[in-house]
Amino acid sequence: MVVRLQEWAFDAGAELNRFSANVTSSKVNGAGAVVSFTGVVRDTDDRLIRMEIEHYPAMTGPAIEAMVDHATGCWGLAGALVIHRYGALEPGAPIMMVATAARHRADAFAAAEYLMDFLKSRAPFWKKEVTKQGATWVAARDDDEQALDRWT
Amino acid sequence: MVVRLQEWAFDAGAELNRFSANVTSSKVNGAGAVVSFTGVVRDTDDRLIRMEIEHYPAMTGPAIEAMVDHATGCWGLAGALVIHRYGALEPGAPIMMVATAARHRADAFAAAEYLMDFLKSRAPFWKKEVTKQGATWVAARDDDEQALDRWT
Amino acid sequence: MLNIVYFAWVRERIGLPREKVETAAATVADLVAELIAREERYAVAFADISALRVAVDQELVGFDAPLAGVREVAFFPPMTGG
Amino acid sequence: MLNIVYFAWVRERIGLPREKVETAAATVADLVAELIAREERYAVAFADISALRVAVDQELVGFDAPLAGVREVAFFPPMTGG
Repeated sequence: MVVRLQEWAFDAGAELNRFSANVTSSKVNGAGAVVSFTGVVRDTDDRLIRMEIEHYPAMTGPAIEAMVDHATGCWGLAGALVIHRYGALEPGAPIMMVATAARHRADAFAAAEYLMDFLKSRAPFWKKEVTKQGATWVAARDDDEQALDRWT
Repeated sequence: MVVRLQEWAFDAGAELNRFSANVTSSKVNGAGAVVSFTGVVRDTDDRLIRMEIEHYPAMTGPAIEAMVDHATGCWGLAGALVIHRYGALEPGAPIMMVATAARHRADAFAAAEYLMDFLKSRAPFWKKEVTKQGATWVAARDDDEQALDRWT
Repeated sequence: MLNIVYFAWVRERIGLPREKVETAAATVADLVAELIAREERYAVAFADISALRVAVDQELVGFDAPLAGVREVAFFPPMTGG
Repeated sequence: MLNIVYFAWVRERIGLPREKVETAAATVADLVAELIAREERYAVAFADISALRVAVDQELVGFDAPLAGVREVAFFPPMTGG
């Protein structure tokens, strides 16, 4: 399990390759299925200057590690990776990524979706969009909260 | 939409980065969510010498393009990528990858799972495992066939 | 003339990847019956039809599919891609 | 002494990221009532409790959670990570 919180940018492709090499090289627990999710700062109408992400340092790491622990046990993962940035992010930049590896694809997909649902609504991050018109805190979406129900 | 069938190896991380850059750069249809799946030749007990993948060239491309078309329309994808190898593959090598991009993660995940389910059981590929003990055609799994039911 | 193509263990059992046949078979099932009657290796390959899949002109169909106007029939085991 | 930390627009409305308070509040809700009574900016930040989330010692809890033994209380809007 790797959980990384960082201000600096990361290379999602390089992280995916490193993760895959680690989880598939083990002869004992070789995983055949690797799923990744990458979230990117979106700017659909060319207004966004930057996104700012605030977090709760004392809580963020432990909260994410607990989610990853749960997913690893629940779906028998061969490995899991979470990278999440905070601070100021430029449009088009990766915000975060999740990768999961398992013997079969259904487990890798389910674990990645579980981690995304919980990272969205239960990890202490808050996004603010800074545009030419001003700054706005991104509102939580009702369907993100509802997405959690399928895991209970 | 990109569909590639090839004998040679590919770099999943580099493909993911290229795909992400394309689908997220558009200001009109910028995607915030990118999901990837990579399937790797597994060798859990160190017996596998190589995997051989046979396919039906006249059918493979059109069949996969039809799946990708359907997924793109069904989930409003900003982009989709399928790469699948054939021929002789070494243990640990990527067999294939799928990447999907959408505005929201639920669509990107659903489309990637749909494409994987159909690639597994409806695209004309056949895997043969060559081990020290001989060669065996991989049997289709009942749960792969059942996985298709959720999309009807 | 109808093209028939075989893949995976169907190809191995029959011993060739493709052949052309002259046939008046109305359906895929009729064609299979003709092939089985022809030689032992076909009988072996088509022994359990439930373990096989068929495509006509690169579209998956059932064994009751008509052959009128068809140019290529493919026989193979269930696919194992991905 | 109890540490209170604020995030996102809660922090902006109250005007500080953290503070230490001397309190005998038994629950989070009691603490919120004390803060609201203290100054207008707290009343504004806590006006709609349903729009807020709270963690005690870095664990998400309800507003009825007891404060006995707690070292840090955090108030923030619903999370928007990922």
